[in-house]
Amino acid sequence: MVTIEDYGKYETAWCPGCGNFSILDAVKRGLVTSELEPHQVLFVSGIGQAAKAPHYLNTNVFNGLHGRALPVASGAKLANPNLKVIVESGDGCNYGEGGNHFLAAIRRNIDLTLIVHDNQIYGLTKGQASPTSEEGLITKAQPEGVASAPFNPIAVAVAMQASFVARGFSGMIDHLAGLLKEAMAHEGFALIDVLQPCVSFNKVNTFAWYKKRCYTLPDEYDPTDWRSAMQTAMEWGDKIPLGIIYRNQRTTFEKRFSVLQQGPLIGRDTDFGELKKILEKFA
Amino acid sequence: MVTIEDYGKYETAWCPGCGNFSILDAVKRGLVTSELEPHQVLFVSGIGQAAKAPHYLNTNVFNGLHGRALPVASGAKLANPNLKVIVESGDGCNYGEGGNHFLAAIRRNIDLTLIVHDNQIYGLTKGQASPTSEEGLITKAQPEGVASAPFNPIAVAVAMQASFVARGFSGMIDHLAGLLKEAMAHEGFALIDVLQPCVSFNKVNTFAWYKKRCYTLPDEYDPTDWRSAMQTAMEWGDKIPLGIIYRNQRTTFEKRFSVLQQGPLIGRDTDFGELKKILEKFA
Amino acid sequence: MEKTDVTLLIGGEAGQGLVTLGQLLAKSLVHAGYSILVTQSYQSRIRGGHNTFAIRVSTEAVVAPRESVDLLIAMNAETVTLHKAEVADGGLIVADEAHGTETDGCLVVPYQQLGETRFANVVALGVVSVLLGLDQPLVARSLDDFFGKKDHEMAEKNRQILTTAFDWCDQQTVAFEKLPPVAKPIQRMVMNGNEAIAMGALSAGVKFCSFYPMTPATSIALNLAAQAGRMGLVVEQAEDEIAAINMAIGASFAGVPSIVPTSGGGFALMTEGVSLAGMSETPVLIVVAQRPGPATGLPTRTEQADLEFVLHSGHGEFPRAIFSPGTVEECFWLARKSLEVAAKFQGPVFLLTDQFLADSSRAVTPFDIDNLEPIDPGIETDASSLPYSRYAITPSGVSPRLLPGMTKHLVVAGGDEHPVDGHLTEDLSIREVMVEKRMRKEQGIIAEVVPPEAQGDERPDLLLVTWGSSKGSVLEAADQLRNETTRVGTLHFSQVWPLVPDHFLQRFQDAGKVVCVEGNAFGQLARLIRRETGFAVHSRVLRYDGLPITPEYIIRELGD
Amino acid sequence: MEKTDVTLLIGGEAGQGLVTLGQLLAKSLVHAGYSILVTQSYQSRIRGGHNTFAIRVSTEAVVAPRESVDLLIAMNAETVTLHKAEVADGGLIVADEAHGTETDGCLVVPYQQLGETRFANVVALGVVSVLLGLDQPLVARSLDDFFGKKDHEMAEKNRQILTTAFDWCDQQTVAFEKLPPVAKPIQRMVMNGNEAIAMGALSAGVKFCSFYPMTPATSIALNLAAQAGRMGLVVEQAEDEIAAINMAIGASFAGVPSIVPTSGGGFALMTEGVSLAGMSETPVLIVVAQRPGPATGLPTRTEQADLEFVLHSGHGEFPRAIFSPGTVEECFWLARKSLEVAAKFQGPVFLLTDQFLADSSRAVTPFDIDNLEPIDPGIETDASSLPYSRYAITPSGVSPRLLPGMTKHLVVAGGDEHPVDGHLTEDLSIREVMVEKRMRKEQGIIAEVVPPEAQGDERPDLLLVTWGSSKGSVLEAADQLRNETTRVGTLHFSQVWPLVPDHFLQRFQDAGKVVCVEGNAFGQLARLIRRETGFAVHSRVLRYDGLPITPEYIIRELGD
Ligand SMILES: Cc1ncc(C[n+]2csc(CCOP(=O)(O)OP(=O)(O)O)c2C)c(N)n1
Ligand SMILES: Cc1ncc(C[n+]2csc(CCOP(=O)(O)OP(=O)(O)O)c2C)c(N)n1
Ligand code: SF4
Ligand code: SF4
Ligand SMILES: [Mg+2]
Ligand SMILES: [Mg+2]
Repeated sequence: MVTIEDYGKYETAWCPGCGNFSILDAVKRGLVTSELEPHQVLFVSGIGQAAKAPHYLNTNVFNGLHGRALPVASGAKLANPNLKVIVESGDGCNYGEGGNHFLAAIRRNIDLTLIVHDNQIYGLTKGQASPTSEEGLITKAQPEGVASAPFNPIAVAVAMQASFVARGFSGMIDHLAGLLKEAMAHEGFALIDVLQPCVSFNKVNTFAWYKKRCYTLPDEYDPTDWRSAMQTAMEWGDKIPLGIIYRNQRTTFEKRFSVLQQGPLIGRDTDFGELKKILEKFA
Repeated sequence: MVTIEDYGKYETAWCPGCGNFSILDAVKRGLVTSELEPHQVLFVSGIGQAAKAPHYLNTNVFNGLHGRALPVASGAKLANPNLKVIVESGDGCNYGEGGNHFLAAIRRNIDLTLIVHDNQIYGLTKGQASPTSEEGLITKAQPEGVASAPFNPIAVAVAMQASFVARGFSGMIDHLAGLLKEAMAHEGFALIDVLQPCVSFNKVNTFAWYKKRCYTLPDEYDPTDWRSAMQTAMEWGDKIPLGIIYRNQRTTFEKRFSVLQQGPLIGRDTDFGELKKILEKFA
Repeated sequence: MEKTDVTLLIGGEAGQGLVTLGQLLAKSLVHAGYSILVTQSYQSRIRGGHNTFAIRVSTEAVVAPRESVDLLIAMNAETVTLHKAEVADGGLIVADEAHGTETDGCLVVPYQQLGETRFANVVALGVVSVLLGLDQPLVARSLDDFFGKKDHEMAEKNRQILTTAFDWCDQQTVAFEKLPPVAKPIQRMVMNGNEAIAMGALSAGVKFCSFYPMTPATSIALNLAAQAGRMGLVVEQAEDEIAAINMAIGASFAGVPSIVPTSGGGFALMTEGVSLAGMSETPVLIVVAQRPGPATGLPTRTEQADLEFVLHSGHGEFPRAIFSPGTVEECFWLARKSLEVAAKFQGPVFLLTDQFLADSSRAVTPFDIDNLEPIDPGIETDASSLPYSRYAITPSGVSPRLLPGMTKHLVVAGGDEHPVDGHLTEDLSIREVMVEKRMRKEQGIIAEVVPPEAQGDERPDLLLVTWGSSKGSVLEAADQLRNETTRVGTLHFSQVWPLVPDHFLQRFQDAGKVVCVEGNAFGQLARLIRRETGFAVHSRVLRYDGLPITPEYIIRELGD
Repeated sequence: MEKTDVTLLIGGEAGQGLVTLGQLLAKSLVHAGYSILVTQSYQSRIRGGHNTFAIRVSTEAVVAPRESVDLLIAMNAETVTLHKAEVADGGLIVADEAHGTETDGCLVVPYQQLGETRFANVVALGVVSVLLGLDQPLVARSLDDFFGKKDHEMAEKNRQILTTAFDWCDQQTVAFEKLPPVAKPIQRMVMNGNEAIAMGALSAGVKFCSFYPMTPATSIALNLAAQAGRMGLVVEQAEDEIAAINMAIGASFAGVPSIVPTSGGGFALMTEGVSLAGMSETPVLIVVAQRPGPATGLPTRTEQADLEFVLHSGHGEFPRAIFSPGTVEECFWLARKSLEVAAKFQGPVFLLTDQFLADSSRAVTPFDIDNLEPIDPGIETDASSLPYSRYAITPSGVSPRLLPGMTKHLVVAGGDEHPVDGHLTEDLSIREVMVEKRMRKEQGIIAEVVPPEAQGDERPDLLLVTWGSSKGSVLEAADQLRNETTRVGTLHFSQVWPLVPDHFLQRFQDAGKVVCVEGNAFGQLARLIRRETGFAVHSRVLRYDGLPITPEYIIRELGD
């Protein structure tokens, strides 16, 4: 049986007090309750403080470029659908540099779990606005305040009918671990946007700020009802809903490729008999 | 007074019967009814069949890279907010290669008019799926059918509370010209997704297919009601709504830059007195 | 003297079916035993404009296109106007009444009378077949192969029209000599550069292709997609080129040989990914099908101007290999070789082709599939020492590769500088060791370089040096120059990086005059040769107007 | 002998305020009339880890960092362990009791006693100031300037702690010689490379900056953003680097000088845009602040390995210029110059810097702002011939530029091949003319090249050649070698493209031994020189471990 210890204990490069620590804990718990062994899992990340998380897990890791975790993960999943592929990275990585891949992953409904550490800031590069930063936030890069409206990943995902859309908070670790387990169990693309205080650079959306606003969706909330999900997705400000906001059962991307129905591409033989026939059409 | 003739008449590289012709006509009409003179306007486009449209207008043109029209247009607008900047390009250009810029432009609410020729296909490269192609559409690049869900630009724009979101159809040219006039008059980012039959490559979403489904939103439809707009945005299939689906009055991006309140950046003097003071802080 | 070498050029608008006509003719000619070489020229539009499909056909092997035209098949009036001047003495124009009756040496075809407008290409097929001396049954078979499976009624209709055209043309007296029959026709395929790359990659065991459509690279992916079901691979059109390269890296990391076809502008978007492949030591084959730039340039024309860009693409330093096939056959073999080198040395490898070669169908001797094997993917099934370290230091610089999820060992890889275990490091002594480990792989790559192919005199008065698709024209130009009693040698680089001076420098030094022939304005190979050897070529023949280099062009430029 | 040249190194964790301490010391030293050079080393994290801030200070001009440390200011125990060995004879370690009491030559500072933990850096400032012989009022003024405006209470508190530290240290007997005072202190600024680039660009009239954050380039944009309101420019953080370059192209097309700061990986994403700038002939300045690659590499360290990438970036062929400042002053002047060249020749121009120079604060003589003008943006106010054609053919290749919307004339530009009017063309004869028009601009760029700066003997036994930020270390190494009676010359390229052999080749040929010193593994400038001149440098000193090249490193490597 897999235990938390199997996923190791590493020194991190994070600031003391950062929300990333709790997310890391919750991820481990999610993996363990999902009964996933380290070698069965592949973590893919981009670049940023959040993106270092997979290095603090004893598992398979591909740590790629800033913003490009989703395509790497998609390629790996298509090559070997037996892998449990989890993408973990920051808000800047996924909604900023990687915005186009975020849209594409939702459209594909490829079976990946996407965990976004959403601290509403670019942490690693020292505090510029991220796509989720609030309008008016003042940083050194935005001395007159952020001029763009914040990106609402939940709203966009629900509008696009992503098959699993959830929000967690690093300060509610049990709840988050539960969400992660559900997300990992979900077949298809699962987004978990995790609110995460950045103690070094985001002095607005602090632990207390989130704590005061976050509430978990009631049991009677029906995440399969798109209309109410869309409404819930727009909630932000005084009250911020946590939980599975929307889910549906779309066919996964991998299922659409007839060749993948025979198992992973890895190690599959090259059929020279077939190739010979193909070449005949050129004759 | 500006007339249609001022915008010229050019030979095109389009296929006979293509929906692009009517869009071009409607654009000219929109420009003329908006009383915009050719030299006041800058058209920016990307690459594709649609993206050639600005070359068939007697106006200022910057024809950039595939997918990158919006950033070029945004830069030009910020440098000279007096220009009326209009982006015209295809569905592949704007929602595929340029997806990230589409999100950013909405968030900025920069005062641009974005006209998307949405033929649900990559025309210029000979008929591969575009982001708006329907699930299951078979092309040479997708011999097992398109496996991704189609991108719904209207739904995403409404979910992001874009300030002007409309849909037109090349087959309803008066209606489209009217929409374009309204979009050009709108202060802020205006999206007009224009359904456009591609007679060469899209044999599914033909003129007849669109004609049968498209209906104009009734007069009593209230585009300022976000909830109903979101519902309307999801309509597709048997009935496809045309018109202004959503609008609101957000501050434009340009207004947020204090320096732009004194007029365009172009030709502005460099204040060496000020620079000297700035350099003093290094002393 | 019998005319054994004929160039025919079909011209018309996009949408008139001239590519179909050209392909059918090409097939028929090859079936009849002739050698052919196709040059396609088209515009960046779907209908209208002016496109051409030229076939050079000969009883002997054809290696290059020719500029003069013996048979001009005009599908519209514009074709006559534009190409009349190219028609050689004794040449013939085949046109409709409406298109060029006034011209001398014209065979006026009553297209309307022989078939409906949409079958004009089949009429032309019949007429041209008669002129060239092709057998009707043979041509009918090509036609059947093409339409047969899809639609029987259509096939029947086509056959009828073909017969009508044959009959009509048989009754004309035309001053155009038929091709002599080929004594012993050998069986050959008709294949273009992109098809050969796709087939070569399939034979090597490629299992993943991600791409974003871009002329002239798209058809590589389309050819793979068409066989994905049968050959067991995934072909995915990505949301953009950045996704394409990163997907391929992901698939390759997970364990399957991957290929990414693109062209200059799309490739530009991939350069960060190239650097990631270099750092993470992930094999990936990137095919760059060149077209004239900068930016969108001339999207449907040809050029050889991305050599330096590809060679230096990606920030930071890491080894790579770049292949540049000169023929359709080389497209096949080098697609295999490049996948092999990528797997063996675990990094990015490039195949540089261009629009000319991509679209140039030729008669190709069938590959000996029975004696081929897929390439060695270079993957271990267990760790040879523990703990398993993805970036173990080795003398060759190549570290044993395991796959994630395929053993109990964990595989950690990425784009940050790393110790052997693949995790993060800020230890600068590790940095030095890792740079050197990666660089050592270059020695292995060098050991496997395909040497440039030398032909002709060993100590020539004139040495023509070239790379990639210009090969054939250089060979033919050399042949012609030899007739004029110059001692001429040629050297063709089908691998342009790494360069191994031992392979060629002596030949340069032994030549009277060294001329580099390239389809670009900077003389990129010439510069690279000087950088690597100090040798400055004496002169350059460059072309950058969007057209392929021809033997005539070379000879003209040398004359200047 | 008095010690007139001291290197002090402050080490500790990120978050301990060691950069503030370093900057305050730097300011104070410069105010006292010393020359300084800062070398910052930090990790890719926000808190913790191990960072250093080194200042070399001297009564004479300092041009390079030094490896040995005279004064080690340890803010934690790790610093002592890691840097003890670097401390020179007669050097001193300043540490807390907890950090290194056992070491000889250590001044143990009772930090706890002198102030709360969060003021430890102010305590250190006081102590070090005393050791160096700085006046208390002078240091207090620097402290005030820093905190004064923000928070009076804080300022007061700081001043108190400073006094306490001064008093305490004054009473210690320490075997460390104070710096001799500077006879006639001249007024200088403290500025680093990125600040100088921002200021130079402002002085040139830059009005638009789009960027995506990336170390070590970000602070260029931050410095511009801080002055955007006062200097009338727009600074926009783009959604990605692709947007950044395309926005800058749009802004420049509309009429304002534009700058895009980035680093290798971000630059990789811009290469398609570079090609667009080349084709559309739009001026744009791209600053590439290098760091060790490939991929993410070592994001906070230094390297000079993107020269070849930048030089060949973008598909297709077009002229460009690349500047590579060697000092903070050159950062300022070359930022101006590069914007000027971009405007004059209408295309992409590059400024290649790196982490070392970006973060290296130095004592800089104030620029003569009163006698500066913004650069000529190269824009006409009316068409000189009609119809106005954006791409009119001219002998220089540069076409008169109008702005859209600023006259009645229409401006049509773009990335497809075009006739003079900027619209689309498929005419291949136009193609040839346009390629040649664009290429002709290179002649104009060449005429304005900044020649490499030669110092030392004209016909030396040893010629050290370098580029960019390694300048100072090469100069100092040369000086030291001269003491050992070798005739040594140096040559520094502050523009690495185009290269004009007339500027330097003779010097190469006149030298006994030519050694190229670069912060990369391939020897990129050396290769480029050989490509352009055939001259193969005799040897190379390369460094690629993430640290800047130092004089000691050069001398060590030359000895090998
Ligand atoms: C192509 C590229 N552009 C920029 C960077 C610099 N960069 C590294 S991390 C980062 C932002 C990180 O923000 P986020 O993803 O929110 O992660 P966080 O640090 O906040 O956890 C940036 C801009 C990069 N590494 N690569
Ligand atoms: C970076 C890059 N990738 C790919 C291409 C090739 N390309 C040109 S147009 C196009 C698709 C056009 O589709 P769309 O935008 O829908 O326009 P349409 O032709 O359908 O009007 C593509 C993929 C390119 N020019 N540049
Ligand atoms: S910078 Fe912010 S997000 Fe990054 S580790 Fe520190 S607190 Fe966490
Ligand atoms: S390919 Fe389609 S979209 Fe393009 S011009 Fe032809 S019909 Fe129109
Ligand atoms: Mg973040
Ligand atoms: Mg389209």
